[in-house]
Amino acid sequence: MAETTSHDVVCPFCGIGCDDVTLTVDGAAVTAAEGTCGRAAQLFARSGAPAPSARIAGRDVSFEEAVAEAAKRLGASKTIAYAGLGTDVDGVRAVLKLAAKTGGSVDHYASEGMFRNLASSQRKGWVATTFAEVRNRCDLFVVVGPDPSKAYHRVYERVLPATGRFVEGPRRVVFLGGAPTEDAKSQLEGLSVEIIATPEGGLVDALSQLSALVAGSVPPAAGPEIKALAEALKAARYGVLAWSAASLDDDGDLVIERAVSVVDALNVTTRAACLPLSGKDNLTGAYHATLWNVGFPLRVGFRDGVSDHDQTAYATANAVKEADLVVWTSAFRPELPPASAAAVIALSHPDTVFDTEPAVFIPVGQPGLDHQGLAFRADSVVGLPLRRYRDAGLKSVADVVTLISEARA
Amino acid sequence: MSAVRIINGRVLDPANGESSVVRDVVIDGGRIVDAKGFSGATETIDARGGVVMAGAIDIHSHIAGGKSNITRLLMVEEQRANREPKGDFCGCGGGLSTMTAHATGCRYAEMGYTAVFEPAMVAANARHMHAEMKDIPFLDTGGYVVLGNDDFLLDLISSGAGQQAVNDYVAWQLAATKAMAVKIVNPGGINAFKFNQRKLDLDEANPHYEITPRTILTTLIKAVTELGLAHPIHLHGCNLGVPGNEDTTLATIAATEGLPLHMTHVQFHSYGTEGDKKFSSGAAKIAEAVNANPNISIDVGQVMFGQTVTASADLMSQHRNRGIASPKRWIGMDMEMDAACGIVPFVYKEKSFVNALQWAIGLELFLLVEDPWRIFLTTDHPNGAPFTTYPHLIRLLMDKDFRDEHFARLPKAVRKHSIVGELKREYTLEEIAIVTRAAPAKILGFKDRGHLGAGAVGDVVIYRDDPDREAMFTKADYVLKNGQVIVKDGEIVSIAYGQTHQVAPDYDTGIETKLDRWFDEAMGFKAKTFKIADDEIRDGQGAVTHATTRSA
Amino acid sequence: MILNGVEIRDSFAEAFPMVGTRLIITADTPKWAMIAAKTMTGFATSVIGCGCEAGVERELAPEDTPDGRPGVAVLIFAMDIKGLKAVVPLRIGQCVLTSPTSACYAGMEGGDVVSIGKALRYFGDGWQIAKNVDGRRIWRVPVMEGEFVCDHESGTVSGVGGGNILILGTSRAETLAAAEVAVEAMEKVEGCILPFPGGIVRSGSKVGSKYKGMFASSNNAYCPTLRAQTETKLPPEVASVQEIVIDGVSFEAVSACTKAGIEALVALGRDKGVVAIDAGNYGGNLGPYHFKLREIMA
Amino acid sequence: MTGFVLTPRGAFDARVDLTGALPGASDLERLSIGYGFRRVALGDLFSVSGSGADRLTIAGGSPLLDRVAAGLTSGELVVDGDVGAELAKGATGGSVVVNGSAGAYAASELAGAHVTISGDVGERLGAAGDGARRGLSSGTVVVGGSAGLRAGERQRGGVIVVKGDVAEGAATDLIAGTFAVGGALRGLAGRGMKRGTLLLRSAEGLSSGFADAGEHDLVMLRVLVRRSEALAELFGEGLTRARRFAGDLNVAGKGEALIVSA
Repeated sequence: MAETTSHDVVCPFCGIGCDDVTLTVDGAAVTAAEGTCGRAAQLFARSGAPAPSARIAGRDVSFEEAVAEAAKRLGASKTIAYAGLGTDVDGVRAVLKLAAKTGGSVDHYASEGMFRNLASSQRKGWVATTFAEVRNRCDLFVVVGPDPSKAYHRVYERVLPATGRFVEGPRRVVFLGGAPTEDAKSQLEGLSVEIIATPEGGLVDALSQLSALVAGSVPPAAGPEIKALAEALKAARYGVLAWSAASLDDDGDLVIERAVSVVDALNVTTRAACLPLSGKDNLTGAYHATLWNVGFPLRVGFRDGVSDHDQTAYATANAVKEADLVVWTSAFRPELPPASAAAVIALSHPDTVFDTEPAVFIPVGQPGLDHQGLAFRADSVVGLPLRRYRDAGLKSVADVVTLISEARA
Repeated sequence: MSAVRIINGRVLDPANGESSVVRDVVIDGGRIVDAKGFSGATETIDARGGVVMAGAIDIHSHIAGGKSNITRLLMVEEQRANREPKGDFCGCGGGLSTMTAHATGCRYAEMGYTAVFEPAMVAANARHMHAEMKDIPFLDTGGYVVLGNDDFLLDLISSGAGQQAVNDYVAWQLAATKAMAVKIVNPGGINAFKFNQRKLDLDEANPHYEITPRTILTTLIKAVTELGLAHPIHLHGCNLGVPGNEDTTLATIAATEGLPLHMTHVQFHSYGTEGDKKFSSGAAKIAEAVNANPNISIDVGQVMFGQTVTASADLMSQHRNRGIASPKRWIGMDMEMDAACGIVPFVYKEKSFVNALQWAIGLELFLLVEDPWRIFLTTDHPNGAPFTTYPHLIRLLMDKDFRDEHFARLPKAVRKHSIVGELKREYTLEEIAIVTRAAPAKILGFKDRGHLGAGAVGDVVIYRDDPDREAMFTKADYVLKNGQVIVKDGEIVSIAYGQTHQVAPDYDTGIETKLDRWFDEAMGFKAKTFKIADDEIRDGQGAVTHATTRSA
Repeated sequence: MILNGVEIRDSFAEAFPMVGTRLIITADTPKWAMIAAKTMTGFATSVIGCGCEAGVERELAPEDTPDGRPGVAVLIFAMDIKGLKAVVPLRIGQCVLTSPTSACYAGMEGGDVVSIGKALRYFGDGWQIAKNVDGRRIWRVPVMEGEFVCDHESGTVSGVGGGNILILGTSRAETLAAAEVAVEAMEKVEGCILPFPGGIVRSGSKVGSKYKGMFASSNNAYCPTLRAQTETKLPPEVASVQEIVIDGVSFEAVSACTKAGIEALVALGRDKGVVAIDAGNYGGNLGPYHFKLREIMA
Repeated sequence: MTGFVLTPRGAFDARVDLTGALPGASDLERLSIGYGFRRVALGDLFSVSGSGADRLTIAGGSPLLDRVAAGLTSGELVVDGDVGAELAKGATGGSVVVNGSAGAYAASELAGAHVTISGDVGERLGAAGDGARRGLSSGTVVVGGSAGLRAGERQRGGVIVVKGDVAEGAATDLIAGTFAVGGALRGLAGRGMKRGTLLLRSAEGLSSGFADAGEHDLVMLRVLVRRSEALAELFGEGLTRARRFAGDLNVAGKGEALIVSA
């Protein structure tokens, strides 16, 4: 088969949704061109070796046998944890449908950060914004906590080009309680970049002070830098507080809640918004599809066909403790299922190297490479169309799950 | 699919001038055929004592998209309290004002609705909305793309690019988002709020673009008229919910200069400032203007008492309303140089002067607008109330005693300020068939929906002719979707999926060069990524593209 | 009926419904509890001119108060709940909040409620603190001395106002002395207060006046100096009359208090100058509560 | 009257959701309860004996028993042994006694009941659950042992008493109410406190947003120990003085931590 090169390919991995990837496909082999961020290039790249066979307990079997075994195990299990969920929207829909039939919990493996966001957004709400708004309006961009570009490589390039349509003068970027990486610094060249350090574990307090200051109080411990930042935010035309919830620590929910209240207070007199980033491997799509199909934002449990939501009990980390079967889906990358005593059915990336061989392994295709599909960008609003660029004989998660579901009867 | 013959029913088909004619209705191959000439139906449904109507169509109900998901997120208590029980056709959803896709389809179908349109499809979120609509069973759907606050358009208008360029852009957006019509929400106001403007009246200039809502509105009215869209501009006007907005609404009607305009949830735009509370009904004035201007159609956005959640692209208004959120939480979002959204949970209280008067204003509009072909039965689901209150609303319109009984419960001050008690009109069954079927089909340009003539799709409903009209319209005896029985005795009995309706008027591809540059520079991604491909709608199956004057 | 030479007239006291509440005022010392209590029940002899009738009900030992400090129970009555709601926070605010070391608690539950901290907390200017314990809410209002603590609100009771006895005596000195003895006995009855100065009202009045706007006026039938000019209720040997007015939380309480007073007077007897015991009424048409002296003593 | 007694038929091999198993519930044996991801009749897991509507005893607890006494409105529920998550969540009345330990979210969103747990509790005692703005709002919970992370998070009223130690983040974002600790705090206590009172033995472990306001004789303390048996038991009936710390000043909070010396 001749080598084909596709341009403007949409990258589905981190959630920033870059759509300028160039892919060269030769048979099953894939190379992503220079210019794509390193992480994406690595994740897109495929050796061209044929896809591995499906396996039962490490033994190569036919696809049909593996599907039948998976169906059999589903029937024999009491407590199933559907985990991973690294798949496109159709894959998520299929998993939800199956879980409704078998019973079990459903969660995305990278949802921890998202639930830190929900601690504020679900409880009190927030004013948020999207990439294009930031790109054109934001005159003061405050990075809360660790530099998000560690997870979202090209975030500044995407949302903070040197000029913005409605921004007068140079944009200011302030890192509060974190510092830009070297790569981030180069993306931010030409912008005014400041760092406000906070003591170890002091981010919550710093944001508390900031929140009190913008709302008109003067906390005694607030230092001059925080006071100046409060004044700058009040004077900004469109201030944005951004964070990567997954890279915050266990107090991340408190950090976020305070950042949200800073924005809330600012919007009384000027405009401001949050840019909460969380969205690796279509986490955002899994969240959306679960909401519109089930009514809850992930971490749902199905019991006799009726769904329920519990952010603690149905979190993967807790669910696997109780489960006798884990159904793991990871189509974007060779992510490993969580260690547990439960048997594992792995619908996984073909390159996955397991620590512990799963009971059933079925290799699946990657959305946006092996099949088309829908993923969501990390700012929640924009859907990313993922296309098919090769045929390596790999089925989508949706197809495999549907077949397993049909085989149950 | 086998043919079905419905016998002995009283057929109510205002589109074809049939009111209460006892005749057979035959559906074959998913479409209605001439009953007289057809033989060989394998299934017969005896509709004796029943009324046969076309499937109902809701032209304005927020059933899908990012803002619907935010309502679900914010109303987790409601979700927990309303779980779909296990059943053969269970999608395990739930909710009431925040129904899941599955529950939305079920609840609409049980009432005899077979087509529902999402009136606020923010272009940036269109792909999400379509994915979600795919999961709504039973219903034909479609979205109205929200324009009029998008920076590209405002730039186009303010830079004097001309009507033709606007027309091309509108056509491009309709095609790119697979939309059925164009919606404007608070023209220019959502955009102005991003520049920290808190209020924008019809003739007030946007702080950045220096163009007024009037200019935006008239330019887009011209665009859809010249593109030949069946559905006129679907307008959520300026100053939603602001006392005194009746003047803005009247000025907006005058601004159309005779061109067609659909004004949505007009109840929220019919407020005066009389009385001690500086809040009064403007319904009489608005109805008079609607009666006098045949180019205007409205839907009401009736308010019903109880918990709901308000979801709107109008962040300017919703930010204003955040203080009255109940439960106390709300979400706002600026979206992609395109629009915004604001979600505010709310409880309409019978004892509240303002809420009770809102209820009365809605009914006044229903009863004072004379032409049933130009008024539509909506609660602006979920903003005024969940759509499941429609049967109650129908009874309020059809049954004066029932209406008076409810009116009597309102606070005295409200009764003093409303003429609902004096209005004698009772809607006839035929008028209900018009406002829920024939007229919606007409305003959307459907030739094969909303009626029971030969060639129409086989979306047919049989209601038991119950003098309690609320009971009658709550659960249909039979609902057929494309000839398939989906509801029997008010219960779902089989699953079917509808189609997605869209228009695709032709445009000068020159606009694409501009848009490519706009996306690369302003949006930071590619126009071709933004555009939704045909195969993304219902997996490439089930899209219907309607003809326009300037068709592709 | 004649007991120990004292005539118990066939008369009755005619009383009216009033709404009342009990408050418990505590302080670091009994002295300051009593000062606060006396001050807050001062100028509260008659609803006609004071808006309420109030008085000290009894002193409380530390173990009987909500904070374990010495305390005083007071009762306050008004003609209706609206009147009581107006007067209670006003009096606490002016006289208890201001009084050193004081605290103020609800002395009864049930019925309609009157505000204590609910109204007074605003003195705290945002620094006030509510504490809910055991289903009850107290307020802490910062003051220069420390904190003023009070309950959120107090319950009320439908009480009886205007119970009374008239003591007809042989001389001014003997009649007053007898009245003082009666007061001492009556003060021991729980649930009652005697709102007038020292429990005694020498200007017991009749309803109405020849002057417009006067609600009460000289009770000429009992005024010894007028016996030649007006119809009199006084036998020739009576030279002076004192009245004791009783407000109580119930008919029974007022009845018991009346009885205690009469018994004390009867014990003194004709020898100590007590000629007769009478009661004030308006013919039975105005007030629903009738305290028939002979029935009480029967 | 002894009330109903539920005796486990054997060990549980999945989480049991006891929602609805309350004193006064009719036909307990046939009550549908969650068992793992199935529903079963309560009678499948427990034998039911005794009678009487006012009291229900679970004779044999387990950390797998979730939502015990959740939503209780009246009557008494006693557990001999441990319970799992969400003990007495949202209960508005009645009393709950656990002779053992409880899991996460014990007394979460409690709104009037009295809960006593003799052992330890997991994280977020009396806290707000998913999506809820407010934690325990009225009623009392007394923990004999120690409490896990973020005890009293978003507490809105009522009284929480922990006789033992409390893990990090106690009283986080506490809105109002009284939270007493007999043992030690493990740090970051009272962060984001808006109002409310912490009654502590030591200021060690308070978050940095608290400032010393000096020693005071507070009449309020006398009232607290007289109105709350639990507080009297912990601090003695003679309580009159405390050192007051105000906080969390970083959020312009008006809460306080009162340090009661032993």
